[in-house]
This record gives sequence, structure tokens and C-alpha cells, in this order.
Amino acid sequence: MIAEWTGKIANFALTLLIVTAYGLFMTAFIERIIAKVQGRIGIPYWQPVINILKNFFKRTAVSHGYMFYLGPVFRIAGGIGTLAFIPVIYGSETFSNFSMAGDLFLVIYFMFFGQLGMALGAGESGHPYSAIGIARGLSQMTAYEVPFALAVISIVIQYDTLSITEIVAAQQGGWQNWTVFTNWVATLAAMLAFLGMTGYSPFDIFLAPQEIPIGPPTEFHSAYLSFMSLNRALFGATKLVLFMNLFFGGATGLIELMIKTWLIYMVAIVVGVAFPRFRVDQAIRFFFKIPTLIGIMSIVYAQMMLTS
Amino acid sequence: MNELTNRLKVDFDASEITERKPGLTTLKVAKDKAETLIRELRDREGFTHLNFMTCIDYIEDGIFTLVYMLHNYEQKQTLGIHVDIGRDGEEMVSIHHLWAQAWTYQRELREAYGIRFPGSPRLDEDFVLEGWDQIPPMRREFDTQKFSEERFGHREGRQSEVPRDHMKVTLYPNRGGDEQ
Amino acid sequence: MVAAFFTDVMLQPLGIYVLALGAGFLVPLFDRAHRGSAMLVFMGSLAGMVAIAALNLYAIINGAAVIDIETAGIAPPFAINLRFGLFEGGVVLAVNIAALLGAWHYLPSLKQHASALLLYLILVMGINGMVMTRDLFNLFIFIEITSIATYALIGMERTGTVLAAGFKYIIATSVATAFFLLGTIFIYYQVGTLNIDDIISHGALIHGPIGLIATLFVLTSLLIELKPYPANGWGLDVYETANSGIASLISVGVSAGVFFALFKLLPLMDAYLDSIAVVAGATFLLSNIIGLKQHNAKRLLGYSSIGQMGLLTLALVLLEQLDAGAQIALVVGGLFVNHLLAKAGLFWLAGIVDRTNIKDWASIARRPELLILLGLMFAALIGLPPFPGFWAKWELVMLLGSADQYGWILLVLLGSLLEAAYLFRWFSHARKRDDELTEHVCSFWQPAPVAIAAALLVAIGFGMAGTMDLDVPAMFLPLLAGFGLWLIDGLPARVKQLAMLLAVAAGGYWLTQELTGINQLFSYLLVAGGLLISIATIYRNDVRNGFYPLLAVLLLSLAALLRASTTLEFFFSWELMTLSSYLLITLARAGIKPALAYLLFSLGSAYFIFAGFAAAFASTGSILLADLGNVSSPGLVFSLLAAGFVIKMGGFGVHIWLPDAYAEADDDFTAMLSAVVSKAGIFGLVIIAAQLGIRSDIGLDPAYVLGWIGILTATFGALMAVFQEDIKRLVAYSSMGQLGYIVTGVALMSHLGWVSALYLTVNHFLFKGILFLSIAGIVLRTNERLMYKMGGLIKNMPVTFVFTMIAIIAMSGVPPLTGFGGKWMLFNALMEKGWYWIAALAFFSSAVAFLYMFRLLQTVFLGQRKLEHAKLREAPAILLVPQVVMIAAIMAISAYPKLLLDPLSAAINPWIANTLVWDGFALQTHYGYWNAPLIMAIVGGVWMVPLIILLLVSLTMKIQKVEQFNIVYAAERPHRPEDTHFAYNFFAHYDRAIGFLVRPRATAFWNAVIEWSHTLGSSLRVFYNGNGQTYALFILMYFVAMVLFNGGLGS
Amino acid sequence: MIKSLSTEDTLENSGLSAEEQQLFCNARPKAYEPYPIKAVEDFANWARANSLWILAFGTGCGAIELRPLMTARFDANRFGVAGRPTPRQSSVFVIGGYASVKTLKRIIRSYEQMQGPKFVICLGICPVNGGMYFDSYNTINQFDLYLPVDLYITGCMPRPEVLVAGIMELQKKIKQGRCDGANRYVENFDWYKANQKKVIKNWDMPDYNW
Repeated sequence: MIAEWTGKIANFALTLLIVTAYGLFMTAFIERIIAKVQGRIGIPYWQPVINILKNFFKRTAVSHGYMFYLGPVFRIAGGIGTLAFIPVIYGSETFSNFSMAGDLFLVIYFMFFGQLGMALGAGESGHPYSAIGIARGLSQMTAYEVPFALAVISIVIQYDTLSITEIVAAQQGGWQNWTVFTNWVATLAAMLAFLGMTGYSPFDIFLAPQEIPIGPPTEFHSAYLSFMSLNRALFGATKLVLFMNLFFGGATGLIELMIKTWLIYMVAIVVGVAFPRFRVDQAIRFFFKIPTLIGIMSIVYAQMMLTS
Repeated sequence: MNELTNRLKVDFDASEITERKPGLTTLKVAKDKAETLIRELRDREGFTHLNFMTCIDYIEDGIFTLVYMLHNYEQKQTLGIHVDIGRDGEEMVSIHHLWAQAWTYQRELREAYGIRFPGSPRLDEDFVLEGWDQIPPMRREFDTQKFSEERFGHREGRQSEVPRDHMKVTLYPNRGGDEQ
Repeated sequence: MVAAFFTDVMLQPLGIYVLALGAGFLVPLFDRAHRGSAMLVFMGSLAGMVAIAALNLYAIINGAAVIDIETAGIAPPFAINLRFGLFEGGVVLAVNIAALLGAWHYLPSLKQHASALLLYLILVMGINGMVMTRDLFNLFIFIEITSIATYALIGMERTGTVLAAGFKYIIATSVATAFFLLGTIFIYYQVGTLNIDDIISHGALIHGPIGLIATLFVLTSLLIELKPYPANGWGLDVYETANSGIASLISVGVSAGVFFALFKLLPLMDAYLDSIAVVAGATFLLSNIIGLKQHNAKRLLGYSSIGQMGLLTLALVLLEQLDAGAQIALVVGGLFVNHLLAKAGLFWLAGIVDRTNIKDWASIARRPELLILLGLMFAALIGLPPFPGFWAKWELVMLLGSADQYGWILLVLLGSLLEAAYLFRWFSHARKRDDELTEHVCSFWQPAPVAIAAALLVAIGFGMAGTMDLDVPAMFLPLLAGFGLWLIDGLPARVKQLAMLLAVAAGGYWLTQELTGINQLFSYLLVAGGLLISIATIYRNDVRNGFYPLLAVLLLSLAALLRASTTLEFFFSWELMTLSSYLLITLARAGIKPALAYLLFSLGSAYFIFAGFAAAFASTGSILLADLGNVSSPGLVFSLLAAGFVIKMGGFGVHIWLPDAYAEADDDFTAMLSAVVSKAGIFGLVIIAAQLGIRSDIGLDPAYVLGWIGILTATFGALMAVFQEDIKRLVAYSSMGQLGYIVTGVALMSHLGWVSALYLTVNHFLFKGILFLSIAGIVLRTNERLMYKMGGLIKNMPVTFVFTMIAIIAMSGVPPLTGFGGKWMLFNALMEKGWYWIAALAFFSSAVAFLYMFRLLQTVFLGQRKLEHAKLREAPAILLVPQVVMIAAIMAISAYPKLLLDPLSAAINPWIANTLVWDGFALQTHYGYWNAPLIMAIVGGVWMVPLIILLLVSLTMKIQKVEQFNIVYAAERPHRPEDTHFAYNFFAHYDRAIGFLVRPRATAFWNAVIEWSHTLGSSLRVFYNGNGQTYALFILMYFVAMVLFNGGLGS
Repeated sequence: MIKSLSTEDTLENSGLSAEEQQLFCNARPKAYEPYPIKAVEDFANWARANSLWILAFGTGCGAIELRPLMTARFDANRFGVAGRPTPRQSSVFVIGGYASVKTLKRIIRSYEQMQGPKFVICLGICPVNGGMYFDSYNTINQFDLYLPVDLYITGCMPRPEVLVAGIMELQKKIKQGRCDGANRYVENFDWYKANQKKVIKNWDMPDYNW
């Protein structure tokens, strides 16, 4: 019993390490791609790691209170926990994590854990920009949750299960079984929601580097910031894994995982470099129009699939 | 333009009407008629834009000359109104009710020259010089170099040249001694 | 000889006349000698009448024969023929008691003239005569006697308006009696007798146009005397202007006499029952609509009086049509006594307070005894328990229901609601403390007649309860406890609190100890939970007059509600709960206005439930709750009952009472309202769902509609909460939203759906209790409710912050706390049922909920603290104690939900087969699985590891604890906390994007309803132009209309 | 770890009203020692040198020279240089030429809000000796009187190439562990403060802007 759980924890630690490293690497990789587009060389591949280390090596810090201190802890706990509930590689015992604890619904709700804790930490800093950033981020979140929820319901109807492992299992046996091909409507809605979820342009108003210096994390620095940067890489990669599992057939190996997630990420990047930023109310209205409509269609589509 | 200036001469006793260059005319008017004149120009003559307000310190004559630069977009004419006021604590009528942005200029003039514009908003707030404790620095009796050295110090080893002399020596050595 | 006379005459009903006439003869004599002795004679004779009536009635009840009297040995009409039976005795006794008490009240005015005493006696005698006489002509005589005596009494007060009103009165009654006389003549012409019994037995002889005209003359005359709409302007003028003593006697005495006359003659009117019902129903409804517009206290009482007489007549006629037999006595008698005592009491109160405009009644705001009397009278008039009106209305509606007379039920309930609206608006005015008004001064004994009337009402109500199929001790325990606590209300606060807690604990235990299943679950929630939250009320130690008794009534009535086995018991406790919570809300500073809205919506909800029960009774003939499932039209019953419960829970569209009531109630009581009282609605919903939704094939439709209502409530509750500035309003809207999920869960009608609904109910109790108690602490310390005026309180109230945060996480549905389980099960149940759209909306609304949850924490606890809040202390420990218990419960359930799910499932199993599948610690559904202990462990782990790392890294750093202004502020420094704290209009951008969804449409709709009904009221008043001739014309036209309506002369 | 204050560690904050004093932290800044293990310190310095986050606060005419640094032509990203809009997260403060008294006050506030180790680069001649503004009534002449400077890049105005060279020089200095401006500031805190207060007459901030 103890050995079994120790093994599971060790396996998860390994997954965590790989996914975090991959997330960091991909951050740099994308940065370099953007740099190439702009005719620059861009940051070194290890730059995100150096940044995190540098912040850990800061020698002074301030604290605004215990919630401020715990904010980054909540944040990264949210990231790690989310990963813990997602099976990363299909059919692999090592990479299945703790997905036996809960299903897709758990993952979706647990994503809020870190955001809520972080928001509270940022709130205690007393900085108005933090509060403004969070207010914007939360509002935008409610908007992109709508098409995402509709898409999720659609695939739950389609696969008749909430278990991520079973959803991935149902997509095995060739690319034609992937959700993106069997239920492209839901995938479209979800990918539009994904744009909002990643927080890239045009949906990056809640970070808004120019208007409200980087929004919620304005007051965070030193080790706090390291935690948050780590989480950004980890959580970003986790979301990619989730989307890959739900819509793109999952992965049976690390290479497949990396290629697929990279491609999914590129969607956000391509849109991001091509479009300017929305104001928050514009972003909300956007999500409530076309993406929501597509999401509604996706449920109808799934129901039609069932009856036919 | 001449027509206008002639009328101003009659109606407001405007003097020293000078066309500095095409499109730029200046005239001088007495302090008590200035506000009426400016209002007239704004409301009747189409000088709807206040380019700027500034002040010239004629310490020798004991006066400040306030300059109101107005612009007429339709005729593409700029008109400078010169108003002389005394240097020693004399007040001037505020024109912030004509152009809301005028209060900024007036605040700056108060800070730099010590001219007061009663009624102008936020007149006594610091503009650039926070916590200024000397006489207004743009008055010509204020010795900036002395003040700078006293307050900000002087880095040893620094040499200051008079630009004209320095250029003669470094740039035009052959023409040294030429008085012209 | 004297003794013989005494027993033979004086103790017989005839003694009433002897007494009246004798005293009438003696009073002037004594008056000459000594005014005081005349009073003595006067009061003595009235008391004697009461005594005679009481003694004879007692004898008859004990089996004595009905007394028939023919005076002077000559047959009527030349002598007086009287009958004193059960009904007559009851009415006579009631009227005489009212007359006696009225005389007591009226005495100061009566004293002025000896002749007034005389007239009063004659008037009373006339009424007695109207009741007892069995002779048509005698009836005419008595009607004339009462009319003239009334007119003369009205005229005692010699002001212009009074005289004018009296003149109109005498014209109208003269016309009416003229009709009566004509009718009598025609009847005599056809039947040849004037004895009512003979006429009735020879009813067939009344025929043809003459018969029609004859009966219609009599009928119209009696109806006119009962002041039907619209031919009643003359009566209203009298009510408005006459002295309250005489107005009360007209309202209850004269009307009672006429009403009884109508009752006697009703066998003659078989053909016209429908038209009488229409007339009476219209009068009841329209009078109450017009009453909405009225601000003159006595005229308003007049409208109410006319309305009540309309209701009485309606009840009589309808039940006569239904052949209800013995129940007629119960219904009509109950309504009659109720109206008699309450209305008379109100007229007397109006005389005591002597304020014309009901807005000026604020002068009694500081006179609790007058307020209590006023409230009791109003409650009696509306028909709230335990007054006779309640039982009577219950029987009436049940009987109507069993005869499928739903239109009449609607009319009765609508009229009652309207009456409640204006009466309790009046009460609100009286409750409003206005320092500018001079306080009312009256002697201690002045309200005594009113108090006696109130006591009689309660006693009769209690007596009537005995006749019903009811667990009387259990039902009356809340009232008894409340009364007991009220008696010790003058003691120090601590004693009262302790007594209240003990009473609720003991009473609650006694009431709920034998419950099982769902009721038992709810008893833990409502009684134990209510007790837990009432511990928090100790944080205040001010006087709080009335708070503790009412709280005990509320909590015990909730316990009694759970215990109810019949619909009657359920409804009784439900109404008691409504009334006590209404009064509790009015105790708060600004609670009066929202309390009125709360009461009206609650009554509306109660009436839906009432109608539903009536429909169920109609179908099954049983009032057992357990028989609800056998109804033949489950859809209708379910819809009516569900509508009632949803209103009570603040469902979408009918929620507008909720935020105001929650926001303005006392802070600790808001916690009670939200955490406990709202659960009563859920309980009701679960009960009817269990009885109706499952047992009978209700069809999906009502449940599906209910599901949508629930989810729309959740969505819009959440959206509206987002835009609130007032912390209590925010949480109030949140409460509404959370209840929406529960409604949807119940509507699912599946095992998982119900488990999720009950789970969410428990969860809602826990987190809303914590939230509102935290808010009570915050409001106590800051004295603010607007969130943007707070901020940074985490420094002062760290414990409150942590509790609030845990409550909010539990509410939000973020794992690992309890909320997630509820959301997960609900989502699974929705998917299993195929309600995908509702599932999507549930998802959306729970995302929106994050907005207001964060706002609450951010703007109150985080951000910048105001300077004046720097020295605030933590909330008092007694407020935190219940929160600690609830936090512990949240944590326990979060880590091991089986603790809660097993009992929930067990309670539901009798209704729906268990579908919960446990795999070790994991709960499995068709779609997914949920292993709560494992999730808790993982979350704990992933939270602890970074924390330890951060603590270790912190060792290498110098971390400085800084103050609130040490923030990066674009290189500037903040100057005031107020302009650095981002809190006001927090979600302005959200408002810009989708704010159009939450513009107050429901409020606008209900305002429009109010507007319409007021406009209707004022347009219906058009007939009252104050002109006596017009009024007389109306009476004539009324007769013509009656004739035409009943077939005219041609038939 | 988070420490509570003892009285001798506190500053007077006399520029603040009594009401405001409770709103600002009044602790003295503290110097920090290098890590006890040299290898760790060297590694930390390497990381610091390769992740220079410049505070996005353009303080004078030289701020315009910072913009091209990020463009394709100079691409300072290569050296780990990035802009950061909040001083809490920045490690390098580039003083872009002349500093007026009004700006100096903001510079001091922002500098004190940066977390150590932190570095100051002075761009252009004006911070050195006043440059062409040597006799201005409103521009300071010697920047190092007010804040510790780690690197000067002179010229009027130095081009971005020079700035890049300066950054590389700074990196070298950091790796050698010679950039201890933050500690110097703490150690000579009273001297710096006196100098600052000599020119900033309306001192309405706390003495140390945590």
C-alpha cells in the first residue's frame, strides 16, 4: 500500500518535472519564434530558467501580509494539482498521475483554485492595479467559460463519460477518431475559448503591461515571482495537455505529446501576433457571440450524433 | 489683418502693431483692456486657439511683458498680444474662463515669475519645482549658477567653457583673434 | 315573585328586551339624579344582556331546547316572535359582547347625553331583535329601529360632515327598508303569513313576477344594508366620519344583524344564490382593491369591513350551494366572530389613536401595547393563525376546492392578499419611528376593550383548533413559547437569550424527536442549525424588545412544520413562520418597508400553497400530507405548490422582496433568514417532489419548468450579486442564486439530483451561516454596509477573513471543499437527465459567482484599509463560535463526504432507489467518479510542498513586513486609502458588456403591478362622489340591476 | 524570514503627518551578506547577470535610447535583458541622462522599491557632472550623491551600441561580485538621505520607500 502510493508520488514528481521543463522550454521556444518573426534572435533557451533562478536568488523581499505570502503558494498548488488530476500520456501507468481521484469536472473546477488564491494574495498587496487586473481577468474568465463549458458538455454527450482517460481511449485508433475530426464544432468552440484561457493577445487585457503594470502580479517579486513564473509554464503546459486529451486524441508518447501541444499552442501564438488587444467588455461580448453560438451548435451536433 | 488691427487700435488703444512675418502680428495693449480684447478676438474674430502664454522679464524697465499668442484657423493668422505689468507683485486678470487650459500656463507663470492670477484654479500648487524655497527662478535677478553650485554642488575636474571662445579655439583655430 | 320574574323573564332571551327597555326607562331617571348611577345602570344592563345570552347559549349547547317566544300571547305580526337557537345565541352573544366592550370604549362620548345611552341600548336591542325575530314584519321593525337609532347616534356629534354622512345613511337605509317593507307586503300577499318559518315552508307559493319582485325587494334591501359595491358610498361616509364607537357598532353589530337576517331568509333565495355570490364576491374583491388607495384610517376600516361582510356573505352563499351543512357554522361562524371582534377592536383603536391619516399612526410606534393590539387585529383579519379567521378560511377554501370552485378560491385569496397589502402597509406606518410626530398619549385602561377582544379572538381561535383534525399541543407550542418569552421580555438581555435558547432547544427536541427520513434531516438543519445560529444572537446585549420571543416562535414553528402530518398543520406552521419572520424583519431599523414586501410575497406564496392543498383535498378528500401523492391532477397540484415554495425561496422573477428583506433585517437575523428560514421552502419542495413528483406520473413538464426556473434563478441571482455595493445585498442575491441550484436539483426527480440538492442545502446552510455571521461581525465593527467604505480588514479581523474565505471556497465549488461535491453531483445528474442547456447555464452561473465572491473578499478584507478602521477589533467571540462549528462541519464533509451522503441517500431511498455507487472512497456515477478523501489529500500535498519550499527560500532572504501604503504606485505615493482602494463599481466593464441583462425588470414589473392596482382602485372609487341623492339613485339602480340580472319581469 | 521591528531599527519618517505614519513602513533597510558558499554566490551572480530586468521608467532624454535596445537591430533580449513595468520585479535602473529634482524624488522612491541585489546604470554625462545643465536651477549635478551607481556610460547622448556595451560590462561586474550598490546604499544610508533631503525640499514620503 505504502509502496504503491510512494511509487505514484514518485511517478507524479517525474511527470511534474517533465511537464514543467517542457513548459519552460516551450515558453522560450515560442519567444524565439516571435523574435524570428520580428527579425531578432531572441532569448536563449534557458532564459526562463535563469529568470526563475534569479528571482530565487533575490536577497530582499517585502510581504504585505499572510495572504500575500500564501498567494503564490496557492497559485502553484493550483497548477500542480491540475496536472495531478490529468492523465498525461495514454496507456502509461507512469504518466497517469492521480487521475483516479476525479474526472474532467474536477480538473475544470480545480483550475480556479490557484486563480482564487492568487487573486486573494494580490488583493492583500493593497495595490489598486492588482484588483483591477483581477476584476478584468475574472470577468473575461466567465465569458470564455461559456463556449468551453458548451464544448465540454458536447464531448461528454459524445463519449458518454467525464473520465479523461476514457475520452482519450475513445479517440485511439487513428487520427480520424480524434475529437477534432469527429466533433469539429465542439473543438472549434473550445479552441476559441482556449484563446481567452491562455491570456495572449487579443485577450491579454487583464495583464495589460502598459496600462496597469502587469496587473495582478504587480507587487509580487523575488521567490513569489519565481513560483508564479514556474506556475505559468506548468499551468500553460497542463492546459495544453488537457486540450490535447479532450480534442486531439491524447498522446501515447512524449514526442507525440510535445508535437501536439506545441501545435495547439501555436494557435494561440498565431492569433496573438496577428491581432491587437480587446478591451474587456469587447472580449466578453466576443465570447458571448460567435463562440457561444458555436458551442450551442456543438451540443446540437453531439445530440444528432447520438440519435443517428 | 490690417482692417482688424486698425479697428483694435481705435477700440482698444492697441499700439506697437507690428507684422513680424506673414501671418504673425503682435500688438501691445493696456492691462485693463487686455481681457476684453482677448475675449473679443476669441468670440468675434475667430481667434479660437490659445497657442501659449508666456512672459518676458524686462528687468531694466521694471516690467514683465505677458504674451498671449492667439491663432485664427480660418485666416491662418497668429496674433500676439503683449501686456505690460509691473514686476513687483502686480496681478493679472486670469483667462482660464476663456480657455480652460490657460490655468496650466498661469500656474507655471506664478511658479517661474511670481505673477499672480486671482481666481485661476490650483494656482499655488507646485508645477515643476516641488518644494521651491527661493525667489522665482525665471526672474532675472535670480542667479542660477550660484544656486546650482550651492545646492547641487560641483564635480571636481569639470571645466566649463564659454561656447563662443571654446569654438574659436577648437573648431576655427585659424581665425583666432578675428574680432568680426 | 321577584325571583320567579327573574328566572322566567329576565334569564330568558326576552330578558334582553326587558333589560334594554327597562334600562332605557331608568337611565334618564337616574341621570337626573346622578350621572354616575345612570352609567352604572347602562353598563349593567349591557352586561346583563351578555350574561343572558351566554347563559341561554350555554344551556342550548348542553342540550336544552331551542327557545321560541311569542310575546303577549298574540300571534305575530302584532306581537314579537323570537327564537333563540344555537346560531341566534352565538350571534347575539357575540354582538352583545361587542356592544358591551364598545360601550366601554364609547363611554366618554356617551356620557355627554343621557339620550345617547338610551339610543345605544335601543340600537343593541334592535340588533338583537333582528337576530332573534322569526317574523318578517318584526324584522322590518327592528331594521327600522336600528336604522333610526344609528342615525340618531351618528347625529349626536354635531359636525357638518357627520351630519351629512348621517343624512345619507338615513336616506339609504330608508330606501332599503322601504324595499323590505314592499317585499314583505308582496310576500304576505302571496303566502298569507309573515312568520318566516311558515314562509319558508310555503316557499312554493312565492311565484311569478310578484314573487320575484317580492323576494328581490327583500334580498336587495338586505344586501343594500350590507353595503355592496358600488352602492355603499353612504356607508363608507358614516364609517369615516362617525365616532369610532358607533362606527364599530355599525360595522359589526348592525351588519351582523342584517347578515343574520339574510341567513334566515336564505332558504327563500335559492334562485338567487348565484347573484348573491357575485355581488358578495365583487364587493369583497373590489373593496379591497379600492382600499389600496385609501389613507384615511376609518374609511379604510370601512372598506375592510364591507369587504369582510362580502366575504361572509360569499362564504354563506357558496357553502349553502354546496350543502356544506355543519361546516357552514364553522366557516361562517369563524369568519363572523373574527370579523366582529377584530373589526370592532380596530375601530376602537382608531378611536383611541385618533389619527385620520394612516401615515400619522407612527405616533404609536413607541407604544408597544397598542402596536401589538393593532398587529393582532390585522393578523386576525387577514386570517393568519391562530385566529378564527384562519380556520374558517382553511375550511372555506378546502370546501371550495372539493367543489372545484377554483375561481372563487382565486377571488378569496386575491382579496385576502389585497387586504393584507393595505392593512400591513398601515401597520408599517404605525411601526415607523418618526421623531417629529408627537407620541400618542392614552390612559392605561383605554385599550382594554381592544385587548379583551384580542384575547377573545385568540381564545376562540384556540377553541376552533380543537375542532379541527390537528395536533394542537404541537402546533400551539411555538405560540406558547413565544408568549412565555414575551412575558419575561422586560428582563436583562442575557436572561432572555438563555431562556430563548432553552425554550427552542427543549421545544425543538420535543417537536422533532420522533421524525424520520427527510424530515429528520431537515430537523437537524432547521432546529439544530437554527439553534446554532441563534447562539450568535448573544453578540448583542441590547434590549431588542420582541426579538427573542419572535425568534422562538419562528424556530419552533419551523420544527412544527417538519412535524406536520397534514396539510393543515403544515399550512398553520407555515403561516406562523411567515408572520413571525415578518415581524422579526420589522424589528430592524430600516426593515419595515422591505418587511412589507416580504410579507406580501410570503402571503402570495402561502396562498399558492393553500390553493395547491385545496386542489389536493379536492382530489383525495384527505388532508394528510402522505396522501398528496394520490391526487388525480398531480400537475396542477405540483405546479401550485411548487410556485408557492419557489416564491418563498426568491425564485427568478419573484425575487424582488429578497435582497431588501435580507439586507435590512438585523444582521444576525439575516443569517437566520438565509441559512435556516429559506430551507423551509426547500423542505416543502422536497416534500411535494417526494409525494407528487415521484409517486404519480406527473409528466416531465412541470419538473422541467421548475428546473429552468431554478437555473435562471441561479444565473440571475449570481449576475445581480455581481453589481451590488451593499455587502448584505450581495450575499442576499448570492443566496438567491445558490437556492436556484437546489431547486434545479430537486426538479431533476432523480436520486442523484435529490442527493445533490440536499447536499447543496446542507452546504448552503453552512457557508451562508458563516457568511452572514461574518458580515454581522463586520457591520458591528465598521458600522458600514457599503463595501467600498471598507477594505483591508484582514489586518484587524484575520479570523473572520479566514472563515469567510473558507465559506466562499465552499460556496464556489472549488475543490477540495464541499461546494465541489454538490456541483459535481448536480452536473452529473443534469447530464444523466439530458438537461444539457441547464447544465451549461449552471456552469456559467457558477463561473459568474466567482466575480462576486472575489469582490466580497477583495473590497472588504483586502486592499486599502480606511484610517478610521485602523483600531477595529476582531468580531466578538460569540459570533465566531457558531462559525467554528460550521467550519468544522465543512472540513469534515469535504474530507469525507460519505458522512453526509449516506444519511442523505438513506432519507431519499424510500422514494427513489439508490443510484450512488461507492468504489472505496470514490463515488461513481454513469459519467464520472469523485474520490473526495484522495482529492483532499492531493490538494493538501500540493499545497504544503510549495509552502515548505517558500518557507525555506524565505530563510535566505530578508523579508520586510510592510504597511498598506508601501505599494508600487507609478513612482508616486498614495495619498488616501479611499482613492487607492479599488472597490466602487468593481465590475464596471462587466456591466458595460452584459449589464443590460440585469436591469431591474422584475422590480419594474412588480412596480407596474402596484401601479395598476392603485389605478384600478382609484378608478373604482369613481362612484363615491359624496352626494346623497346619487347614492340613493345607485340603490335604486342596484335593485333594477338585480331584477334584470335575475331574469327581469318577463320570467 | 519575516521579522518584527525593534525600535532602533526604525526611521523617523518626519516628512509624514502623524496620521500617515501608520500607513508606511518605518523600518531601516538592511544589508545582506553574500551566500556563505562561494559556489552558490557565483552561480547566483551568473544568474543575476544573465537576467537583467530594466525598470521601464524613462527618467530623462536618454530614455529614448532604451527603446531601440529591444528592436531587431540591437535585440537586448539576447543578453537576458527585458523591460519590467514594476520596480518590485526589476533589477536594473537606467538613469536616462539629466535628472530634475522632481524626477529625482521619483527615482529614489522607485529605487528603494526594487529588491536587492539591484543595479544602477547612469547614461550620459548629465548624471556625472551636470553636463550642459550644470547651471540649471532644477537639475542635479552629481547623481552619485543621491543613489549608489554601479556603472556610468558617458556621452551626450550615448548611442544604443554603447548602452549594449555598458550592459555587458555590467554583467561582467556582476559576475565578479563587484556590484554591491544596494549594500552601499544601506551602509551609507544616512549620508545618502541627507544629500537627498538637501535638494528635495518637499519630502512627503517615508524616509525609506519599502
